[in-house]
Amino acid sequence: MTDLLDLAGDFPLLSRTVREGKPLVYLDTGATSQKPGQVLDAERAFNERHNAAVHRGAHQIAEEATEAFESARSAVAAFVGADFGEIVWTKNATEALNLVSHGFLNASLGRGGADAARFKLAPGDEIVVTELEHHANLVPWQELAAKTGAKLRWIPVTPEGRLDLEQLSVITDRTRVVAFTHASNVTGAVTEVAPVVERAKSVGAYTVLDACQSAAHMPVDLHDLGVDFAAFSGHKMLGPTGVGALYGREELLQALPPFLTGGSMVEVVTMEETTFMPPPQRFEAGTQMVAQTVGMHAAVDYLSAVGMERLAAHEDHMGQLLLEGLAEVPGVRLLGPTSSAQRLAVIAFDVPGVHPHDVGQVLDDQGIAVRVGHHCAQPVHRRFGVHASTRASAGVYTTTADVEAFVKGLHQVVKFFA
Amino acid sequence: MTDLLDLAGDFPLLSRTVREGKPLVYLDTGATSQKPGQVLDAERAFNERHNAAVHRGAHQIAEEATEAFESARSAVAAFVGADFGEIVWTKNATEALNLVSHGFLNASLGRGGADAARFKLAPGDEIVVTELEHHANLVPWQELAAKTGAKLRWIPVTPEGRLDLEQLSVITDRTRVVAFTHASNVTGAVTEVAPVVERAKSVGAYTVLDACQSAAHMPVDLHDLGVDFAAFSGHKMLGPTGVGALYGREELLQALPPFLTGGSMVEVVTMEETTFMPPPQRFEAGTQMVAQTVGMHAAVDYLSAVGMERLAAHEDHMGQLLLEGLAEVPGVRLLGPTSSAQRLAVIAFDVPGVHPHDVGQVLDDQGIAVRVGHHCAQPVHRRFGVHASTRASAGVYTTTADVEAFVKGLHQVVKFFA
Amino acid sequence: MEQLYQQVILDHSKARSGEGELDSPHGASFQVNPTCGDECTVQVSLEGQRLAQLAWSGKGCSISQASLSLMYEMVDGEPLEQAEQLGETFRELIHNRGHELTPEKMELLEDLSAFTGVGRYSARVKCALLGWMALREALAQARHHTGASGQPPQTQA
Amino acid sequence: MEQLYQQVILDHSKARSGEGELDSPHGASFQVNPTCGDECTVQVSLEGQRLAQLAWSGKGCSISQASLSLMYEMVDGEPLEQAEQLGETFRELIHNRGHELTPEKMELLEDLSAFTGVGRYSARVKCALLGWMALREALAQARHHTGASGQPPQTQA
Ligand SMILES: Cc1ncc(COP(=O)(O)O)c(C=O)c1O
Ligand SMILES: Cc1ncc(COP(=O)(O)O)c(C=O)c1O
Repeated sequence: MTDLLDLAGDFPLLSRTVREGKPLVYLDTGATSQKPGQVLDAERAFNERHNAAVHRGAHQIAEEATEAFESARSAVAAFVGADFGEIVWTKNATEALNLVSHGFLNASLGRGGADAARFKLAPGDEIVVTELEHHANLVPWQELAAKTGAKLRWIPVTPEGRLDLEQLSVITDRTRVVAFTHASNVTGAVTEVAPVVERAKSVGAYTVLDACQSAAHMPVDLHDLGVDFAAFSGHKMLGPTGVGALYGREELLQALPPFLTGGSMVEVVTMEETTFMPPPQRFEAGTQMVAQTVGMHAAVDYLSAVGMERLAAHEDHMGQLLLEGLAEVPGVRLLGPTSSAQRLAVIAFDVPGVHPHDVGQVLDDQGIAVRVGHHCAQPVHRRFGVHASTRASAGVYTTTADVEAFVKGLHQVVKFFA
Repeated sequence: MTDLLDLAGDFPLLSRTVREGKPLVYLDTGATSQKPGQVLDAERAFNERHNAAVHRGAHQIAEEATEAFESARSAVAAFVGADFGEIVWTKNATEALNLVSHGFLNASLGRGGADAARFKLAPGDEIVVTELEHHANLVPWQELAAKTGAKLRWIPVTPEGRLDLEQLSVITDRTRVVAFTHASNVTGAVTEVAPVVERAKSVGAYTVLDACQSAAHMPVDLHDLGVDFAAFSGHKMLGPTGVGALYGREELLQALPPFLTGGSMVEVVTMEETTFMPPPQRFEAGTQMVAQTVGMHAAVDYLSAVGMERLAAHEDHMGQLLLEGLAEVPGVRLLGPTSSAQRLAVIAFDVPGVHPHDVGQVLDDQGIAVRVGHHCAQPVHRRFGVHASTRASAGVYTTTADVEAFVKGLHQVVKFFA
Repeated sequence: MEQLYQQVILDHSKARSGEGELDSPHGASFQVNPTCGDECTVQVSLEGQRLAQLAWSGKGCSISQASLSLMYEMVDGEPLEQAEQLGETFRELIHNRGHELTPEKMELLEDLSAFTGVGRYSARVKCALLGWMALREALAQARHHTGASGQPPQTQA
Repeated sequence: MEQLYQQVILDHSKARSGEGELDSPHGASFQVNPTCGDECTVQVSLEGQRLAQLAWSGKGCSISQASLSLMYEMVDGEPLEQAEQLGETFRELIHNRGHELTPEKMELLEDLSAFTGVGRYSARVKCALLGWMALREALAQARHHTGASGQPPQTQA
C-alpha cells in the first residue's frame, strides 16, 4: 500500500469553490501547478524585506537580494543534480529552449568566436526532434533549421504514445542536436533517456532534454542522465509563474554565445563592441525575476521535504486510479500507455463523438478542472488521429476523492451527450 | 509650494532597518523600486484564488486567470497611452528590446514572409543609437549590426549629459532604426522626443524608445510621442520583478516575425512547419508571468490613483533638493543637468579621489542605499571621463528626510576619505 | 449545463446544415481557435448585394459547429446587409456575459438566441464566434472581389 | 566603518606598491568586476620556482587597490608555492564572513589580516579578491609557459 500524501491543506487555492459553490477538483497540474503557502510566503517576505537590484548595489539590501538570488540557484541546481554554475534563470522552459537554439544560431552566424564553432550548423547538418514534443521543444528547432539550412528529422511515436526507441537510426552522423522530452505532457510517457543519449553521443550530437514535466513529478538527476542541456519551469513544480531554468553542462555554457543581451551580462562595453561575462551571467540579461527565484527556492525546498520518491509514488497511485476509472467509462479512448509504469499521472483521452471542449465544460460544471485542446502538442494528437483531447493530470496534492469525482463526472459527460 | 506626497507607509520594505538598527534611506529607485502592499496583495490574491493556465483551459479558474491577464494588459496599455493589442508582455525591458532587434534579425534572415521585408537589414544600412544608452538599448543593436552587416552609429551627448540634438544629422537616408532613451538612468536627462522622431520619420527609419525610466516617473503617452516601439519594466514602476512590456504600433507588430517560439503563439503546427498567431500572442511564447502581470496591473492602478503629474512634481521637488544638497558638498561633480527641468530625480556624481564603491559603503553604513558602478551604461561614463559613479535616485515614496540624511551622509564620506 | 447546451445547439451540432464546399467562391476565410486548435473555413459567393451561397467546413466543439450550422440557415441567400447586421447582433449577444439583449434584438436573432448562455463562459466566446469571424472576412474578400458596394462594418471580434 | 577601512588599507590604496608593467612577463591576466566595471591586470615573471617579478595596473576602489598593493609587497620575489598558499589563505579569510581564521593563518597573512572585516560585506568580496584572481591566472599561465612544475591549486574563487 502506497504511503498516500495529504497535503492539499498547504495549497490555499485548493480550498476555494467554483461554479456556484462546488468544491474545486483541480486536475490541471500538468498545465500549471498550484503553490503552497510556503512559496507565497517566501516571495512576499523577500518583497517586504530584501527586494533590491542584484549583483549591483553596495548596500545591505542589495547584498541580501544577491544572496537570496544565488542561493536559489544553488538550491535548484542541487534539486536537479546539477552544479551551481550550470543553472541559468529564464522566464520559463520555453525561453530556456530558445536560449539553446539561438545559441546554435548565433554560433552559426559567426558569433562567439572560435569557442562557439562547435555549435555551428549548416546545410547538410541535421537536427533530430520527436513527434512527442511540446511545441516549445519543436518550433525553436524548426526555426533554427529554417535559418541555418539544417534539416529537421524526428523520432516517431509508438501506438502506446512512447518514443519509438527502435527508430533511433534517425540519429546519424549528420545529426548535430537531439532534442527530446523526458516526459510527454500528453501521453504521460516517461522517456528512457539512456539509449537516446548513448546514440547521440556515438555520433557526436548534443542532447537537449525537455524536463518540464519530469522535474516536477519524479526525481531527476541531470548529471546521471548525461544530457547536455535541459529545461524546466517553476510554475509546473509548485513555484511561481515567470521563472524557469536552463541546465547546461559547464563546458558547453562556457562556449555558447549569449542570447538576450543587455545589462548585467557584459564585461566591457564601448560603443563599438562588447565583451561578455562567463556563464551563468552571460545568459541573464537585464533585471532578473528575483522574487520568483526565491519562490522557486521555496518550492524545491517543499518538494525535497516531501521527497520526490514519495511524491512520485503518490502520484503514481493517483495515475493508476485515474486509469482504472477511465477504463470503466464506456467508449473512452486513452491516448498513452495503459499501465502506470514509466508514466506520469497525465491522462489524456478522447470521448468519441464528444469534443473535448464539451467534455471539459460538463466537468467544469461539476467543479472539475481539466485541460482540453491540443495541449501545445499538435503532432502527437495528429499521430493519434485526433485533433484535440481532454487531459486530467495529478499533483502532489491530488486525493482519491478528486479522482472519484472525476470518474463520476466523466460518466456524466457520456450520459449528457449520449 | 509643491504638494508633497507622503506614501512611504504603503511600502512595507521601507520600514525596515539596516546595519544594526539604522532606519533605511532607500535612494536606489532608479535600479528597482519598492512595491506597495497593494501590489503584493494583488499578486497573492491571484495566486490564492485565480492561478491557472491562461488562454487554454475550459474551466472556471482558467477563465478567471485569462481575464486577469488580459485586463492587466489593458490597464498597462491605457497607462502608457497605447491600445490593448499594442502591448506584449516580456520578462523585462531588456527582453522587449531584444524582441525588436531579433524581429529585425529574423526578417533579415528571410523569416516572416513578404510582410516582414520592411524590417530587413543588410550591409549599407545603418542603425543609430546614442551614447547615453543603457546597455539594454545598445548591445542588442551591436549584435544586430554584427549579424546583418549593418553599421552602428550614434548620437553624441552634450557636456550636460543630454542627447545632442544638434547632431541629429547622424540619422541619414541609410538609417533604418533609431534606438534612444526617453530618460537616462545616469544623467537623469529627459529626451525631447519630437525632433528625433521627426528626423527618423523623414528618412523612413523606425524608432525604438527605451521608456524604462520615463514610464515610471512621468506621464507617458506613447501615441502622442509617435514612436514605433517602446520598452519598459514592471520592477521600476512599483510592480513585481519578472514582468515588462514591449509597445509596438499595431501595424508593425502585425508584420514583425516572432522572436521566442513555442506554445501559445502558434496556429497550426506540423512536424515540418508552423503558422503563427497574430500579435500580441505571436510574441508571448510559453507560460507567461501571469501573477506578475496582475501585480503590474495593481502597480499602474496605484500610480494612476496618485496621478503621474503629482508623482512627477513630488519627485521633481526631491530632485531639486538632492541637487542643492550635492552642490553644498565640496568637490563633488555632478554627471548630468544642474537644474531639475527636463530631468528625473536620478542624480549621479563623482567624488574625486574616492571610488564610488567606497562612497556607497560609507553611505550604507549610515543606512543609505544608493547605487555605485557604471549603472549598465559604460559609454556615458566614459564620455564624462570617469569609470563609475555614485547615484541617488528618488521615487514616489522619497521624503525630504531621506534627502537630508543623504546630504549629511555625503559630507561624512568626504570627511572620512579626506 | 442545460442553459448552455440548449436543445437547438445540440441538434445543430449534429445537423451541420450547410457543410460543404463551393466551386468558385468570391471569398473564403480560414480561422483557427488557438486554445484548442479548432478550425473552420467559410466560403461565400455574392449576387449583387445578396449572399447568394454559403458553405462551411470545420472541426470543433458543439458550440462552434452549431453556430456555423445556424449561421448557414439564417444568412444563406439573404441580403448582405442583413447577414452582416445579424453577425453584429450575435457578437453583441455573445459578449454580453450571459445576459439577453433588447427584445427586438433577441427577436432578430431567432434560434441564435439559444446561445445567450455561452456569454457566461469567456473561454467559449471564441467557439461561438469563430464561424462569424470567418464569415466577416469572407464577405470582406467577396465584396472586394466583386466590387459590391458598402463597407464591411469594423467592430470588435 | 573603521573596522572595514583599516588604516593599512587606506594607506595602501594610496601607496599602490608595485604598480607598473613588466617588459616580457611569463604570464598576465586581466580581470573585471562586473558590478562596477573595476579592472586590473597582473603580470608575473618566474625564475624557476620563484615569482621573480610582479607588476599590476588597475582602477578600482580602495579595497581592490589596497589588496593589489599589499599583494605585491607580500609575494613579489617569493617562492611560487608560498605566494599561492598566501592567496588561498587570503581567499579563505575573505570568504569567512568577517571572522578571523586560526592564529597561525592570521600570522601568515601579516598586514593582509586588515581585510578581515571585508568578509562581512558580500558585495566587497570580489573587490578584495580581484587582484588575487588575476594573480592565480597569471601564475597558471606563467607555469605553463615556463614549464615550472607543480599544479596551480584548483579551488573556489
Ligand atoms: C534606462 C534603462 N533602460 C533599460 C533598463 C533595463 O531594464 P531591465 O533590467 O528591467 O530589463 C534599465 C534598468 O536597468 C534602465 O534604467
Ligand atoms: C512537456 C512540456 N514542455 C515544455 C513546456 C513549456 O513550458 P513553459 O510554458 O513553462 O515554458 C510544457 C508546459 O507547457 C510542457 O508540458
